[in-house]
Order: sequence, then C-alpha cells, then structure tokens
Amino acid sequence: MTTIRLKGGRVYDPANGVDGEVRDICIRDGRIVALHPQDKVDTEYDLAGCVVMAGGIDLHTHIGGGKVNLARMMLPEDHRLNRPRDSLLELASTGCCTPGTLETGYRYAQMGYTAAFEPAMLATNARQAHMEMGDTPILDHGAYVMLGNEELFLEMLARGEDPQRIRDYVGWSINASRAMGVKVVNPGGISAFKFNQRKLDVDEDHVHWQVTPRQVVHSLARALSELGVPHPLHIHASNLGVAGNIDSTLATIDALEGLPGHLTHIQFHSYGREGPKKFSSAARQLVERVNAAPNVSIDVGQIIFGQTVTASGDTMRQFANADLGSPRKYVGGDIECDAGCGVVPFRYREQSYVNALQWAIGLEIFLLMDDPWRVVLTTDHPNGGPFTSYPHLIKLLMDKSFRDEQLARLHPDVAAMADLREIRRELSLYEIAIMTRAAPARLLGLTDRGQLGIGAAADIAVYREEADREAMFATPEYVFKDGRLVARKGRIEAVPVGGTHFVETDYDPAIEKTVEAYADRHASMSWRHMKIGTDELCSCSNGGALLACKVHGRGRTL
Amino acid sequence: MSNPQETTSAMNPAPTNSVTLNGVTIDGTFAEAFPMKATRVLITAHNETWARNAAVSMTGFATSVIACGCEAGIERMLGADETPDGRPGVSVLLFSMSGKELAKQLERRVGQCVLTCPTTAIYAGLDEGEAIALGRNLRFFGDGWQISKMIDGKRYWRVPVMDGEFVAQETTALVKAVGGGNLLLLARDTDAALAGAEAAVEAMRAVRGTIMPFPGGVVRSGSKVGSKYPALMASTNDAFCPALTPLAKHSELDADTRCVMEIVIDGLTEADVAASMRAGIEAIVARGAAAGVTRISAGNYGGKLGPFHFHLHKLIGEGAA
Amino acid sequence: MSATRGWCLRLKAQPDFRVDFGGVLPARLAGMTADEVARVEVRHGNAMLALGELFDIATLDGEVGAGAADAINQSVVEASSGMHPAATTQGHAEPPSELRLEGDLSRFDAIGQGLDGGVLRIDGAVGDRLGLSMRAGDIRVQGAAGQLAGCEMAGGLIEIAGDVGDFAAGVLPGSMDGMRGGTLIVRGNAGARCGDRMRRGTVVLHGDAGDFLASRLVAGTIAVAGRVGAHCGYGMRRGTLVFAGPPPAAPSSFVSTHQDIVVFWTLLRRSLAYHGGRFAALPECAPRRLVGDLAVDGKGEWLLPG
Amino acid sequence: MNTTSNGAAGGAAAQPGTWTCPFCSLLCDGFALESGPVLQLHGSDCPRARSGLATFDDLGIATPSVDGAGRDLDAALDAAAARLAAARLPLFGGLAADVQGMRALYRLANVGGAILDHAHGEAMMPALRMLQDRGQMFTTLAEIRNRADLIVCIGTDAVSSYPEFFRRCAPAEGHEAACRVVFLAAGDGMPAADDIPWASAVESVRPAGDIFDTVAMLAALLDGRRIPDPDGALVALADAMRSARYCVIVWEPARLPPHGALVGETLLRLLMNLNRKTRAGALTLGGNDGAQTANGAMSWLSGLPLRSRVGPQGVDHDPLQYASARLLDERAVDLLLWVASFTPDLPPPQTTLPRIVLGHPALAAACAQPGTVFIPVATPGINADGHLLRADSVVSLPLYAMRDDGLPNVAEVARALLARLTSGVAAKEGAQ
Repeated sequence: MTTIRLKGGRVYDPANGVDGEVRDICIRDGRIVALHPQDKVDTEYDLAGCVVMAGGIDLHTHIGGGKVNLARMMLPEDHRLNRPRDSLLELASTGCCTPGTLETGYRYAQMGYTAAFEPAMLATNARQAHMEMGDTPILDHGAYVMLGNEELFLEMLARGEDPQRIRDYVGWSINASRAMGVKVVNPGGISAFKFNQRKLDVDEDHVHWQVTPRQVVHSLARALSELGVPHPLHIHASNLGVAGNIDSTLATIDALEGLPGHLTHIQFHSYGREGPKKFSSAARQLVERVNAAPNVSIDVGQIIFGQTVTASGDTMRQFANADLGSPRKYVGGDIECDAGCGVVPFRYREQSYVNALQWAIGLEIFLLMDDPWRVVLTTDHPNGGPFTSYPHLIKLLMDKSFRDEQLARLHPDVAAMADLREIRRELSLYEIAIMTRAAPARLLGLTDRGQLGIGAAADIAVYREEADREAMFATPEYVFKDGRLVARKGRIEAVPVGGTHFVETDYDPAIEKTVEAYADRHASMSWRHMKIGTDELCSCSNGGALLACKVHGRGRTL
Repeated sequence: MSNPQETTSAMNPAPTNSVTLNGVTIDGTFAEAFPMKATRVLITAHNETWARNAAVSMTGFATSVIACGCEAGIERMLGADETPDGRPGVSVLLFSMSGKELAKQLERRVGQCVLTCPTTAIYAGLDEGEAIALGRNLRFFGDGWQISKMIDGKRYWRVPVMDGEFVAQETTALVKAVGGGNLLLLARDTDAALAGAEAAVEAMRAVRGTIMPFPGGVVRSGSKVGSKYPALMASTNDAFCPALTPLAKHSELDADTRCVMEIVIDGLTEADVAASMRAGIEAIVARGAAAGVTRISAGNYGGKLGPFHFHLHKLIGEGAA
Repeated sequence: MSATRGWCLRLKAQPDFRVDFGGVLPARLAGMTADEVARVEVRHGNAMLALGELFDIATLDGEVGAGAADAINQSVVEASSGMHPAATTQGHAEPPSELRLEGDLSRFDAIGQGLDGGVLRIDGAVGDRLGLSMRAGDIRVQGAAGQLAGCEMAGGLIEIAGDVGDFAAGVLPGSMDGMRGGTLIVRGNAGARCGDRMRRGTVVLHGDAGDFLASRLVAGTIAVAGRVGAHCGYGMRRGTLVFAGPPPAAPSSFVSTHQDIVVFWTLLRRSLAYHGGRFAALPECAPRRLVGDLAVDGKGEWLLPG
Repeated sequence: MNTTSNGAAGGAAAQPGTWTCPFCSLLCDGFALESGPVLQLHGSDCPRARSGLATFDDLGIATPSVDGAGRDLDAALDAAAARLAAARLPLFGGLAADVQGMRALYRLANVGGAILDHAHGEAMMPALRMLQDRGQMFTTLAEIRNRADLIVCIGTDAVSSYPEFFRRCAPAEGHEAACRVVFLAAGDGMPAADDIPWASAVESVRPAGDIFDTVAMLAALLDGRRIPDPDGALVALADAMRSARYCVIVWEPARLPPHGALVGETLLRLLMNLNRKTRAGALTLGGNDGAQTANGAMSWLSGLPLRSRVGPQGVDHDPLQYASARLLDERAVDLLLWVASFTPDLPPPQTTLPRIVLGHPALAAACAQPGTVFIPVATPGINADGHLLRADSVVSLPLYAMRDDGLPNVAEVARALLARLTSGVAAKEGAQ
C-alpha cells in the first residue's frame, strides 16, 4: 500500500468543477483518495507554484497499426537523429513524425499525457494495432475499429438489411477487434476507390453498391447508439481537404439526424470556396452549426508548420494528393475488402496560402466554439503535425500576442485577411484542461480518467506555472500514471505497461453465421481468426491491464 | 540619358577660365552624372552576323530611360576566342535607374530579341554583383522540356527550340554604374559638327565598359530640366540652341556657333566614363579647331544633383599626365 | 601549448570494430591542444573511444599552408595547365585548417562528414560514407574508398586516387537526393550504382564504372573515361553522362536526338578538359546524343563523342 | 522456466480455421492439422508445410549444448549470458521468431547494443529500399481474390516458394470473374492453365533482355512512350494492364538479381501511373521465416527497420553495413546470436566468432561445436503460441501450440538471458 500526497498545487479538474483551487490530492494504490491532512503518507510532494491536472488524453492520434508502421519504414531520414536518452529506462527508439512506439510512449509521458487512442484500427489489422499499442509504454490506449468501407457492411446495407442485423454486426466487429469505438473514414469512399471511383459526395451513390455516405453514417451512428457504446461514431467525413467541403461536412452532420457523432480533424473539413484562390475558411459556418447541435463533438486536427507525414485510411483522398507529397513518396494500399491506407509525407509551409489558411482555420474553430466540452485538442498526429507540438498549440490558444506574431509570418494574404486576427479570446487553463483531459474522457466514456475526483485513477500531470505556456506544458514537473511517478522534469522515471481500453457489447451471436459465410466466400483468413481472444489480447498488448467496459444497449445478451 | 540642364539662369556663366588646345576651347566646366544600375551580357551566335542581329534588336529603342526603360548599346564585338562557347559574339551593356526596371527590361529584350534570333546563346558578362534573371524565367518557354545544367558553378538553361536549343545562363550580375557623362561639341556648321562627333564617338567606342546609347552615339536634342508646360519634365536646352542665341534669356553660344551636338556616355564605373570622355576630347583636340568644332563644353545641374562630376580640365590634365 | 592550424593523426593499430569518424573535422581540431585532440571521442562499436587511443598525434605546423595549397593544386590539375574552377573554394588569404590521417583507415566511416571548409588528406584507404553531406573544403585520399563516397555531398571537392565502392555520390536510405553539388574525382574504378539519385555536381571517373552507373540520376554530370558496366542510366530522370572512353550499349529505353548541341558541348567540354587524361582530348565536334530513361522522365542525356 | 502451454494438448486435431501454418509468410489457416508424435496435414499438399511439419516427426529430446557438450537449460543460459555479457558488439541474426520473440530480443539487444538483421535480410532489402525511397502500392490476398481481373507475376512463378499462392487467390465458387494470369520474364516451367483452374487464361511473356530491361520497357509503354521496335507481346500486355479493372502485380524480391530495388521502384512507378486511370496494386511475396514479423516489430519498436543497431547510443540504420554476411566477413561484430525457430533450414552461418543459437531442435547437430551455445526452442504454430505478420504487410495471425514438447519459446529464452544480464534495470521496468 503506497500513499502519496500532492500538496498545495493549484488544481484544475473541470470534471468536478474545480477551477484553480489550491488543494491537496492524495493517492493510495494508484487511486485518488481522501486523506485527512494529518494522515501520514509515504511520499509527499510540495506543489507550491504548480498546476495540477489529470493526465492528458489524446483521443485521436495515429500511434499504432499498419499504416503508421509503413510510415515509419518509409521515412528513415526522419529517424536518423536520436534524442539523447535521459534515463537508462528508455530503450532505443527514434523518429519525429512517426516515432517508434517506445519513443511515442516516452514523449507523451514526458508531456504529461497518460492515455492515447488510435483512431483508425482496421479490423484486419487489429492484432498489429494492439501489439504496437502494447509496445507503447506508460500510456493507456485503445482504438476505434474502422467500419463503413468493408464489403460485408456495404453489401448488408445495399440489400436493405434490417438495422438490427447491422447493429449486431457492428457489435460483433467491436468485440472481435477489441475496439473502444467505431470510426468511419470517407464513408463508402475507400471501397468506392477500389472500384475506381475518385469522388464520393454525401448523397452520391457508391458506383458498385449503390449506397450513399449518408446511409453509411446514419446506420453506423444508429447501431452504436443502440449498442450503447459511449464514444459516438468517430467520423472522418467525405471530401477531406477539398475546397468547399464545408457542404459535405454539414451534410454529414445532417445525416446523423440527431444521433451522437464525433467529427474528427474537422479543420480538414471546414473549407469554403470563396476568394480569388477559391479556398477560404468556413470555420464560422462549421462552428455555428456545431454550437447548435449538441449531439455533435469535434476534434480539430490543427496543422503545425514543418515536416510531417499524413497517414490515413482514406485512399481516395490520399492518392489524389500523392503528387503534393514532400518528399515525393507515397504508400497506398487496398486492404482485404475491408479498408485501405494512404501515406503521404507532407511539409506545411508558412508561405503557402493554403497551409497558412489551414492553420488559421484550425485556431478559429478552437476559439469560436462556445462549449469546450465538445472540442478536443488534436493535431491528428501525425497528419496535422506531430503530437510533440501540443505545448506550442496550447500557447497559441492561450496567448493572443503570440498567435499574432505567428500569424504575421504567414502568407501575406492570410496574415492580412484571416478572421483569426479579430478573435481576441485566450483560453484559460480550465478550458485547456477540458479540451485535453476532461472532454476526451467524457467523450470516450472513461469515468475514472481525465478527472481528479475521489476514486479516480491517479493519472496526474503537475506543471510548474510559467508565463510561457509552451515551456510549461512541454515539461511537466511530475507525471503520475496510476499513482506511479513516471516522469519528472522530462526524465522518465518508470515504464509501466499501459492498459488497453475496449468495450464489450451485447449482440445477437447469430450474426457470426453471416460473418462466417462472408469469410468463406471473400476473406483470406478464417472467420475465427477475425476475433481476438482475451488471452490473445493480453499477449498482443504486452500483458498490460485489460480495461474492459461492458455496455448494455439494445443488443441481445448471449 | 540626355543631360538635362537645370535652367538657363542657373547655368554657369560663359566660361572665363577656359583652356584652348590646338585652337579648341575647352570650358572650365564639368559633366554631372548619376548612379545607375547596369549589367553586361554576352550574346554569341553561329556567326558574327547573327550575333549582331540579336544585339542590335536587343539594344534598339534604348536611348534614354525617360521613355525606353533602359539605355543599352553594343559595347563591342567579341572574337570566337573571347566567348564561353567559342563562337563569335557581342558584348552588350544595359543601364537603368533601378535594379527592378533593369531586370524587367533585360528579360523582355532577351526574350524577344535573343531567344528568337537564330543560333544565339546568352551569358552573363559580369561575375560579381547581385544576380538577376537571365535564363531563369525564359526557361519556361521550354514548356517542361527545358534542362538545367551546372557547369563550374554556373547554371545554364537549355531550352529546345526549332534550330536546336537555346542556351542561356541562369543569371547575370547587376552592378552599380554611372550614367549621363556627356560632352557638348560646339561647331561652326552642321558638317563640322557631325564629322567631329563621329570622330569622337569612334574614339570613345574603344573604351571598355561604356556605351553611347543615342543613335550613332550622338544626340542633338539636348535638354534642360523643366518646361513652361507643367506636364513636361524636360524641354529643349535653349542655352545651346543656335536658333535661340539672340532670344533666350541666357545663351551659351556666339553667333559663329551654328550647330551643337551632344555625346552621352553610360559606363560601368566612374573611371570608364572619364576615360571615354577623355578619348572624345582628345579626338576633337587632335582634329583641331580648323576642323570646325571650336569649343567643348559639358552639361551639369550646378553640381547639386549628381554625385559624379567630370571636370573637363581635369580630364585633359590627367590625359596629359 | 599554442593552437595549431593542422594535425596529423597516424593510426596505431586496427580497431576491433568499425569507427564512426563523423565530427572529426579540421576546423574543429584546429584550435585544440594535443591533449584536447587526444581526448576527442569517436564511436567505436557500441562505445566511445578517444582519438589518442587510436592515433599518434602530431602537428602539421610549418608545412600547413604549403601543404594545403599543394593539396588543391595537385588534386585537380595533374594533367592540365589551368586551375580548375571547382578547386578555388579556398579563396581566402588565410591558409585553411588541415587534418592529415595516415594509415589504413578502411574501417573508419564517415570521414569528413559535414566538412564545410579546410583540407582533409588521408594517406591510405578509407571506409564508407567519405565526405557524407560535406558542403565545402577539400578531401584527398591516396588509397581507395568504401561505399557511398561523396554521398549527399553538397559542395567542395573530393579526390580519390584509388577505387571507390558502390553508391559513390549516392544517397542514404530514404533521402531523395544523392550528391547535391561539388566535385568528386575518382582516379581508379567505381563500383555499382555510382551517382545513384545524384542531383547536382560533377563526378569525374578516370577508371571504369560498375553496373547501374547513374541509376535514378536526378541531374548533374558524370563523366567516365573507362568502360561502363551493365544497365547504365537505369531510371535516370535528367542529367548528363559523358563517355570519354568506349561507349556502352544503349538500352532500348533510350532514343537518339539529333539537334545541334555544339554550344552546350563546348561549355561542358571546356570544363571537363581541366581534368586531363581522356577528358582533355574530347573532340570539338558535337557528340552523338541519346535521351532517356523513357521508363521515367526521359530527360537525361548520354553524350557519346566520336 | 515455464514452457508454452496455451495451445491444444497433444493428440487433438485442429479444425480448419484454428491452425495457422508458420512455414511460409502466406500463413494459411484453412487446413486441418492432426497433432501427435507425427503431425498430419489435411486439406493441402503444400510441400513447404509438409516438409516443415516433417522436421517435427518423432522429435527426440532436444537438449541444449555448450561447445558441443550437452547441458541443461540453465547451464546453457548461463553460458550464453556470460558470452553475451563479454561481447561488445553482437549481431542478432536469423531472427526467425514471432512477435513476442522479437519483442524480447529487442530488449536484450538494448542492454549493451546489438545489430539486428534477419536471415533473409538480403532478400528483404529490395522491397524495403523501394518503400524507403519512393513508397509502395500494395494490395492484399482478399482484394486479389475478389477483385483482380489480371494478375501479372513478374520474375517469379510465385508457387516455388509459396505453393499455396494461387489457391489463396482463387475466387469463391460461384463468384468467379474472368481473371487472366500472366507470367512475365519468369523463366521456364511456369504453372499451366491446369494448375490455376480458376484463371480464364494463363500465359507467359518473355521479352528479350533481363528483368531490369523488361520492367523498364513495360513502364515506358504504360507511360505512352514511343519506343522504336517494341516487343509485341509486351505492348499487348501493357494494353491489357491499362484496360484491366484491377490489375495485380506479383513480385518476389528474393528472386531478383542484385540491385533488385531498382525493379521494385520501376514497378511502383508504373503502378502509380496505372492508377491514374484505372486501379492496380502489387503483392510482394516475401517475409518467410518470420522476416515480415521481425521487420515489422523492429520498425514499430525502434522507428527503423532491420539492419539497424540499437543500444544505449540510440538507433542507426545501415542496410549496407549491417548485412550479416558482411559483418561476419569483416569481423565487424564479436558475437553472433542466431535465432531460427521455424525450420532447420536456417543453420547459423559458419564463423570463428562465438555463437549463441536459439534454434529448431534439429539444428542441434549443426551447432554442436566449440564456441557455440545451442538452445533448442519451440516453434510458433507447432509447439508454441505466437503471432506472425503475413506477407501482404497488413494481416497478422495467431498461431497456437498443437502439442507440448517441453521447449521454451524464443521470448522466454531471451527474457531469461536479459534477466541474467541485468538485474537492476529489469527490476524497475514494471509488469513484464
């Protein structure tokens, strides 16, 4: 039994309405507990002058799975420089845009993050995704399984299958792949690209299956809602990166018909078609709509200037952008009648009109949203920029003059015209704590994470208060994972294996017959191997805790 | 640049401190010149004729920056042993008031007069100085078929054209230069004035680094600054117009002077301009007053506007020394 | 002890493992004392090893200036009277800092990595990645070089008296551009893939070239005096190959063009003539020209004189 | 030390869909395996599977050995750990292991620093270098099965090393669409129409010149270049590829001559071109003996693929220098740790350097030498559980022990060595 007292820090715990109160936080055996001030503890930390928050939670970061690994292999030049090891506990691992899993875990923990979620796990690649996440030390993790482009689902939808059957199928897929939620990427579009379709609008028919993205989005959102999966359908909408895509983004919100939905890396989907370059910010349109739609949450996918790599399941859009790659490399794949992957290295340039505007749009969205509980801080790592740029992003959001300095360096048309110039808002530490901890925890249904209430897991980040928010958030004073000190002033102190979050749903097991019949006709492996057993998950995830969340919706129990 | 005189009233009075050499009076005055930007390019071609054709076109309509954008001229012809590619060529100088305007003029003139001209190639004629585009933008004429080559640290573009390929160096160098050196030749009649001017120009052409941008090197419409018409910045130099000797508020001429010619010189350096003017004066002096040019003067603005002052007496003094 | 402008390191014995010599540059050592030089560490296997363990260390005082000037002159001008423009990188009055290495350094990699001035002379063979990413300065090797000599170099001059291994003037895995500028002179033979992904600069090869000369060449100039191996120009996009010796057979993805290129040829020929040997005797009349590789951009050219 | 015990007990017959074959990177799981002293394969006559399984027939008691003398496991581990501790720069070669094995080997390599290369490292490099230098356009078995209407095998017959390949590509009965199979520059003795019964046509195209010439010419033709005197059959093939709805290129880097990465890059280029108008993808056949797995795990752990050195100084990748053969030839390393857990066909290379071999029991004789520590290990899918990555780089499959031969698996041996090498550091590392 270990007890720790974090004494006298200024606490920001939005989940419990705590806004900068100075108070003690006590830990016993990895959980936050209430101790009497006179109670003796094993270790006490004096946190005068420090800010205390729950550990950061990144709900959209590409940290594991086939395409990330392909990106690693494709960019050896990004991996030549090794960060000096601060601690013998760190194993060798390198990379900036797509670091090795070990490096990913260390860097996140050094920044005060304690959980990260891979948003694009292919069902057919789920084992590898869990293995990579299992090799990401310190962080808890989980993944959303990609549905909506696999032939079985499209076939069911095309033949007008009963929504209950679709719900069962979705429930089965979540359980089989050990997912935390469901993501849809370019609904139907990845499949359509395999049939040589190069564009798919929300109400356009898939050339082969004759179903529309609207149907795909709605049926998945409905299935999740009925299954009771906490995380809303995670939506990478149609027409990513296309000028004027605000129309399809708003149509995608319509398609939800009030059902919960999380629109991810929304920055890449908030483009108008105005102005001389036929490319403009639609941030206001987007935010106006999201503010009015309480069923919708978003994460931003802020871009950060410099070298990165875009890795996405959206082969249709990635192939279209292949020629813009820098350096000019491209990985694309059609995967198992299930999904796809496209990897394009990219360099965001301050002097590019388009990139500069993308940057401004992302910040506008952050700053215009009324409700911080429905907007999560992401760069869509590594697509908008590596996760290591979060402290920089936080500074941009908290410091208007710093933001203006950056804006002034951009392409002159953007520097002179962007709406961003007029936005005076500076986010507070409380709002940052919402966007980086409390909101993602709530959106994922993590009841004991992202908060510092009694009984919560002791995932805690302690920052030395500094006027320079970038420096402050880059190197927390202390980071605790489940009550264990894992990083101190950037030095790794312990490397526990993180736990795996996943949900277990109820569904009618009769759906397995459908899956089996499909697998016999079309798949390249036994349907039995489409399921990851519990022992297997334990092995894949390297022996970390299995953090199952059982949900009981309207599916039938076994 | 035609050398505008300030105003008649501001002019130096008739020189009292003149010197006479071989009967030719040399005024104790000075030519006042201005900083300009300049570059030199070398045009080569299959033979001298085509190199000259390109150069003549390229330097056409380039007498004065006032309306031509630049002042340009052929510096000299180059032998095959003097050019980068072993073919006959021409050295051309361009002058303008700003680097930006010079770059614009260069690109237009090379694009229209050299790129188009059979068999030509074009190279930088200066190594040191700020780089300005030569082939850099013209290459796009190649529509994607153009090829870049670096040879000994210099970049060339090879643009496919109908006679083979047009080779153009990527950039040439921009340097500070001097424009507006001048001589005024006062003669007893038209024949004498022309003959004297032609002789002077011929002598001055031998000086490297200079051009005389006006037709045949000579300008008869010398000007002063300002005009009775508010819209005009310059107007005829009434102090040197024989027609106005008895009429103008101030005249520099006596009744025997019936024709005046001006030679304007642009040069890469102050020394180049000085050498050119000296060569011109010496040519006139050598012919003697008997040949009809009786007096040499120069145009200035009272020394207030241009930093370069070429005192005629100093020039002959240095020449003598 | 006062600082010296140059050092001579004489190898005592062969190291047990390969040594990464990157970071040991003339300018870095120039201001050091002998003790400081001896304490400079290089990576040897998994550990760091001090130069003093590997080398006897002596100064080059008294001969540095002359040595450096000689290095430049001899390196380039052997068979020609003129001064090669590429060799005029040391234009300043101060004699450049110099480092001389003596012994068989074939287990020493990345010698001269990132060099941006000064002179590096090696009286013996060197390992892989000689002059990796160098930007300026001169490297002279009396012996042979391993693989990737002049890899990704962006400026300066390397001259190698012996042979070079595969991938000279080439590229590290994943990089888009190999050699990016400068001059690489090889008096011996080159291995396979010489000029792989090279983008700019000049390679002058007095001996033979191995297979896949100029593979994936992006641009730049490679001149070869000797014989050329199989699949020359494979995947070359742009750039120029000059064959001063026996011309290789043209693959079917290369085709002839027939335009007048005497202007370009004269510029190039005059530049190559500085290197002497067969390059001094390149004919004045324009050579035969092939373009390819049509499997890629097809804007590369082969110049086949005579 | 515990031996693997998760799998079925000896004697049971695994149904199709539960046994995954570890003997090539296609990882077939459609066959039944009857366990017992002799392992019986049902549903396939795959020669690779059969010969692989045969190496486990009547497996005697495999004992570790040190310098040729039989020792118990602990003694052998002690000897191996002592030699490893004395080594200053070891090479971890072979690497024929599963994911768990690679994870443990990676930690072991980190202790003092080691170079990692796979037994098939040389064969892997063309595809890896293509990926590093330009990328890749891939497709996977299920896509081929459902979508391909033209399969072009370039420089390979596919079946010599991957006997089940065409059966894995076969459309389900009743779902056949016309699909042609063309072997291009693949030599003699290609499979005939009878061997690929579902194909609408099986042809062989053999233009003059070698494979480098052939793919370059194909790329030029697909790019619409005017080539003087092109090979007629190649022109026809290019036309067919352009008009196919989904063309699949199959290549096998192991069969390419040196510098085969150039073939890969040309293929990638022509695929990118082809995909501007129609759809196409490539399947790379390779990665046997855990090569795909070792490279995948190495890449995700470290950020760099195989032929890298890891250790306290970080990671560096050098596909030329860190080739096993070169390292041993040059004596640029001072110890070889060789892992070959699938078959006895990957014996450790001969060298005078000390060797530690974690091998298939049948390698015992080849490793009974002075200077060599031999530790027999279990094989994923036979007598150990495990995970392997499939050739098409996306799918990974579980493998289950079909019987218990009392052998430790690679991960267990590596962890035991790690524990012997480090006590202080390992203790702090949390739940392992």
